[in-house]
Amino acid sequence: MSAGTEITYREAVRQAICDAIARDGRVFLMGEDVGRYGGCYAVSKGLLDEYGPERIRDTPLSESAFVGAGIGAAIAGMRPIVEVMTVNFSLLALDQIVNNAATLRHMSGGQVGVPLVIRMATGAGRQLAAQHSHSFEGWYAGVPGIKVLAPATIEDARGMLWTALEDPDPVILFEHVMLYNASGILPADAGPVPIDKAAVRREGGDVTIVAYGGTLAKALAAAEDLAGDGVSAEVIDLRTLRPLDDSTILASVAKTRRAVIADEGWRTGSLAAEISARIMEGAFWNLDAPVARVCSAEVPIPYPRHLEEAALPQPAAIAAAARAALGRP
Amino acid sequence: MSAGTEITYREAVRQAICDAIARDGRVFLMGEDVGRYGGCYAVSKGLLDEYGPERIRDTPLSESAFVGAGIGAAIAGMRPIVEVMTVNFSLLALDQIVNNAATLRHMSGGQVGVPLVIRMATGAGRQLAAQHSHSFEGWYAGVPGIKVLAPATIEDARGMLWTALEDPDPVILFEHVMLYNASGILPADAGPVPIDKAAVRREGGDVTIVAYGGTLAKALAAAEDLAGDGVSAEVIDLRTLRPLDDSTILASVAKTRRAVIADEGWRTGSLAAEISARIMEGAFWNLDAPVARVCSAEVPIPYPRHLEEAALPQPAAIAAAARAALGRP
Amino acid sequence: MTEPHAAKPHLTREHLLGLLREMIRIRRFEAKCAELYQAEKIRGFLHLYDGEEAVAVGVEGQLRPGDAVVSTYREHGHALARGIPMTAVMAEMLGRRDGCSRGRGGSMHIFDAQRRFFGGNAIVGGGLPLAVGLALAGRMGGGDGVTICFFGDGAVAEGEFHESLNLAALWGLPVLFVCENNLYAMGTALDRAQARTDLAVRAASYGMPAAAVDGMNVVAVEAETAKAIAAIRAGQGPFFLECRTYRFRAHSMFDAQLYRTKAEIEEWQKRCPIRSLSRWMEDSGLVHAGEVAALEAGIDREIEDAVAFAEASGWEPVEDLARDVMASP
Amino acid sequence: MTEPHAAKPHLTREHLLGLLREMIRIRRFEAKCAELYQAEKIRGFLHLYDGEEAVAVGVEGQLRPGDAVVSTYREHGHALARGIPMTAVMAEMLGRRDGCSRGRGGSMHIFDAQRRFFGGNAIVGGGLPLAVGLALAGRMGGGDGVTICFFGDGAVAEGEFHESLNLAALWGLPVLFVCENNLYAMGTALDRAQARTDLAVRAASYGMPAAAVDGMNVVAVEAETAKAIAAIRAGQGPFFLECRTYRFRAHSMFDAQLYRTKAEIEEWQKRCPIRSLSRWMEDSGLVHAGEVAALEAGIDREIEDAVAFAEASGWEPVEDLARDVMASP
Ligand SMILES: Cc1ncc(C[n+]2csc(CCOP(=O)(O)OP(=O)(O)O)c2C)c(N)n1
Ligand SMILES: Cc1ncc(C[n+]2csc(CCOP(=O)(O)OP(=O)(O)O)c2C)c(N)n1
Ligand SMILES: [Mg+2]
Ligand SMILES: [Mg+2]
Repeated sequence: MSAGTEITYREAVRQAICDAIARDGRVFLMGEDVGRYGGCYAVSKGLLDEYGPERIRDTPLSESAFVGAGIGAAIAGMRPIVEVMTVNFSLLALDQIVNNAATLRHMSGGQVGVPLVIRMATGAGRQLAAQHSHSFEGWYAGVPGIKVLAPATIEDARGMLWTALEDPDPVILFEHVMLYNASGILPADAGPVPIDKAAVRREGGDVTIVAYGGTLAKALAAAEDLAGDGVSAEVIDLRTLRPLDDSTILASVAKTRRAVIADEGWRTGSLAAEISARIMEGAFWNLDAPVARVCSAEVPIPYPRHLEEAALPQPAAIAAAARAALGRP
Repeated sequence: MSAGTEITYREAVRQAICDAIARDGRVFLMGEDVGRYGGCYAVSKGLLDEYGPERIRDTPLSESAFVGAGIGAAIAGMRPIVEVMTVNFSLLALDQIVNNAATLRHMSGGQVGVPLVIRMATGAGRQLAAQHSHSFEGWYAGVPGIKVLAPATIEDARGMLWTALEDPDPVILFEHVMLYNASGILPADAGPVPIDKAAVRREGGDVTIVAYGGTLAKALAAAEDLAGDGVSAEVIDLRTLRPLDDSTILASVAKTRRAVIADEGWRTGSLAAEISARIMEGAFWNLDAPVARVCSAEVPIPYPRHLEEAALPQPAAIAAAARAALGRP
Repeated sequence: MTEPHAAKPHLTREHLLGLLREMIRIRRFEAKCAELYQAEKIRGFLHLYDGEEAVAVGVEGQLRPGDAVVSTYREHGHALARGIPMTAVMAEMLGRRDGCSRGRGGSMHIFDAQRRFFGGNAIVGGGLPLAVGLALAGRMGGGDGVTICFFGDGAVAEGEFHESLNLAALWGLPVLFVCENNLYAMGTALDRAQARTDLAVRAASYGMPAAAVDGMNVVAVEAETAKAIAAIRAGQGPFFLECRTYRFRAHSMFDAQLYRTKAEIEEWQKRCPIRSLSRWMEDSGLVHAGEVAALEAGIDREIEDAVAFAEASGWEPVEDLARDVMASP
Repeated sequence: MTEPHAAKPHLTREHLLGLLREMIRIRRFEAKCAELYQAEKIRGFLHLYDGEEAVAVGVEGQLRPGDAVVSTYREHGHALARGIPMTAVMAEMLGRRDGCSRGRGGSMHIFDAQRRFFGGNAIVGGGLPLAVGLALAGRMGGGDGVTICFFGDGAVAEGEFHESLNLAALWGLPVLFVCENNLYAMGTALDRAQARTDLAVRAASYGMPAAAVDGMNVVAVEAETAKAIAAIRAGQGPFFLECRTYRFRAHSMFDAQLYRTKAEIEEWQKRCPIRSLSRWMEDSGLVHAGEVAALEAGIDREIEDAVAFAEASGWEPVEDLARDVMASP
């Protein structure tokens, strides 16, 4: 593996899109302000000039229609990448995603596939308040017929889109808003990455911390903090939210016998609940302590910094939950 | 308590609506085909003639607009009952429910309340296939700012709407499609019922079965079956899906040390996952076996009877899960 | 009925006989379905097309194999007119493995990817965005294919209608929007759902050319469709065709039809598209009553064969429940 | 600019001064907000109204206390023109406890229930159904109140626009739909989003009366609003008012404005609603330059006071994080 270069997450997503467009004539990017404006998070800046308006399509504010049009185009053999500005607005397209994209293959008896990729920003942290700070990944992760990804690293941001576009089924990619400016090394030979495996981002033997997307860095920070106390935490990055990679989670818990799940969704009905239930079902007899969840408070995210921070899962809370699981409060 | 009369669930809901309209001049019913057609499940048959088109409002096919109009009318002091034909179509109104109804009080700093009631049919069992058989109650149960109810009995169908209309916040009522024709005794003095407590529908000491809405009857059937084997199952009817009545659940599990949750949602991300996680958190040290979930298969519900039945949680599977928890396979 | 020959004096006897035959075929197929519903062999929702046959036959006769069709839950007529074998459609109605959707879709989800018949959609308005996407893919692919999108008058109130028409017009996509205006959406009359009932005029607000046609006159529908499709193929962008029609039967099998009078139905039955055409052909000496009877007998044999085929077909095995949720690996 | 006096020769000096003053007040308030944003005292998204002041001032001057207002995320001007104290608005911008929404909403969620100002909505199109509901409640209550609904040109493409206009027109509800057509939705020019750019004409497709007005001319806006509101109060149903305007600044603070030229902005700046009015008043001898300067000085003092008030205000305590999610019991 050669040295690679340091780039931002935003740049990694941009490269992934460029690659895909260059590689495959069927790929195009479509969404609100992806063209002239350059993307609301500046991901697609410059792409319109490079690839022209057929491949980089600005749409009207019509989430349902352009997501549905992506579905139709995918059925007909194209490979659309549809960008929904944020998961908050995706509620307006949810009918299309659940009732069409996720369902067409089954209700047509296998005749109609929907090789569509949808990208959305997600999460809080930018003080955008109650209508722009949601994390609904957990809902999507509950829908049969789609795959759900949450790239948390530069390499995944660059490589998951590739694999997603080769998938014959709809894939939704969640990009956490706080990651776009993060940077890291992209190996020179970076290519597609698997989208069916979780990754152990830090090995440890005392407690398993499960995280994804925006909570991965927080989990790693908590692990670092715990290490200072002599606690060795293993950090799992889910990477793929549907289907969940149970075996990586259960293998880790079998080793550590304790688990904490960090998830930016509201606690009730969070993806963390699902993982807790799966650990219950798959590793109950291995557990030395109840599985703990560190999630968002059940409140529409408030605007001021101090309340937003208080509402979100933070490294200190993750570390505290790990200590509690270890009986070291 | 006097004898009461036997009526259907449909009739109980109808009576509840009539009562509310008669009792409170601010109440009106609004939705697709609630008037002339009489309601897609015949709940509001005859009401238009009785109360006129101001109180019984047929709307165009515009889920987002008429749910949002309900929110606006509630803000302005009315007490609308908005009927969305089924939870499947509510995805088209989800933006209004999540981003407005559930959020306005908080983001206005407490100034704006939304005393709105939304009724929806939910669930499978009528061979309506992949776009008409969803159970998204679990999603709604995860949204801060709303209450979510699932009346499973005649008395609750009759009494919950009353209490819901007195609530200063949005309340969503889910009526399972397979319940409308069910009948039972409505006490003569039936009135409002609490909407913050689960109910123990059958007492038992060996295993707790948690159910709600469409799965309650199945859980009771499973308990009956188990009784034949000498297993005494306690059956809890959640009644209120948000906020969950943890204490009733945990008290039962503390007694039985085993739990099975029956939920018609798809397994992954189901409300059952949340309950399992809460039992993990609140009663781990009491458990003698992992909490089990009996949910719907992760498939868009197929049309033919045998596949639909196979996809849904059934009494036999509930009983089997209870036996497994007791180590009696 | 306007005189068919007046519109198209060059129509051949063979052609007219073909139209008549196809309409009768649909009518009788559905009459058999109603019977099978009573016999509980067809379940779920069944929406009959009785009275509206001239639309499917008039429109789809103008299509080429490469054109695509998107339809609704009232789609048996569209499916048959598109050339999907009656055997496969009937087996689907019965939920059998040899149904065109392997029996998983049922009445509301007839699919045939080979004939580019993309469903059977049970969400009102849900098909419109798909049609836009199919047309987009077609245009990006460079062909002159057209996408036909059928929907009802009720769908016009939905947001997806608006978003889709705007997008198709904005991008000049080859879609023929066919509004089957049968004056009711379930029990809601058009003038109780639409602020303005002249639907063709609506299209003008998107700058889309439009026409309204007597949907009880197959020759008129055919003529308008031919013109519209020629314009679309010539690259002139989408077209909106309102077909004024009527359903003779209930909305579905659960409809007491409280919202309209018998007299109204009888008035419309006088304009039955089948009787009108056959009478006129008889009067003009183009066909004898005996020939029509022979035609009907042939159709009845086809129907009997289809029923026999369907009843002989097996069921999907329960073990295959989760088949075709995702592409098989 | 058309001559203000030509439209309304009876306008008094005091009235014109009032309009001028209110526009300057909004302009300067927002200039201060931009400064505070640079100083990181305001965070999140900040959408300035710079250039569009004539719309808020011209429209809202015509309202009565009982009328209701529903706005967007670009609502500071609407809030001030509605009479919400600048102190409360500024404190909200800073996220302070004395903000009109207790600091929880921030820039995009200004509320004042007492003044019937129902937000501040950050979902494009999300306010329209609310406005319909407020108007419905008003009409059911028998008053002659009007609901004003502000939204941008971008919102016109959303399904909620369509559903709401149809519903309001169908039911003849007292809503004034005010489209602030500033020619762009973020970076998407109107003609790249709308198949037909003459938005007032669109209203006709719902049978709704409409007018388009020079939104840079406060007197013209006022005159058209007065007529529209008189008609609405007289029971003639909703009205659609397109105000043709322009935003001088970026969409939000994160916008590189790649989608328009400096020359275009400069061209529009010549039509600045404030400069136009003050120049004309000076030219006509209605005001001296010195008077305008004195006005500005007074406004600047108000702004300084508002900033001081806001900065002196405390923060909501973290322990109150979950406050106002539901009504307190
Ligand atoms: C989004 C949505 N809302 C409601 C329904 C329930 N529903 C099914 S058909 C129908 C009426 C549709 O009327 P129209 O579009 O005129 O078609 P028609 O049935 O007359 O052919 C309704 C309300 C649905 N299937 N989808
Ligand atoms: C449903 C939804 N989609 C996208 C966005 C992101 N967004 C915020 S403002 C905006 C442009 C809206 O333009 P317009 O309606 O013309 O109002 P303007 O900003 O010009 O005042 C967009 C795309 C959003 N907030 N809501
Ligand atoms: Mg109809
Ligand atoms: Mg705009």
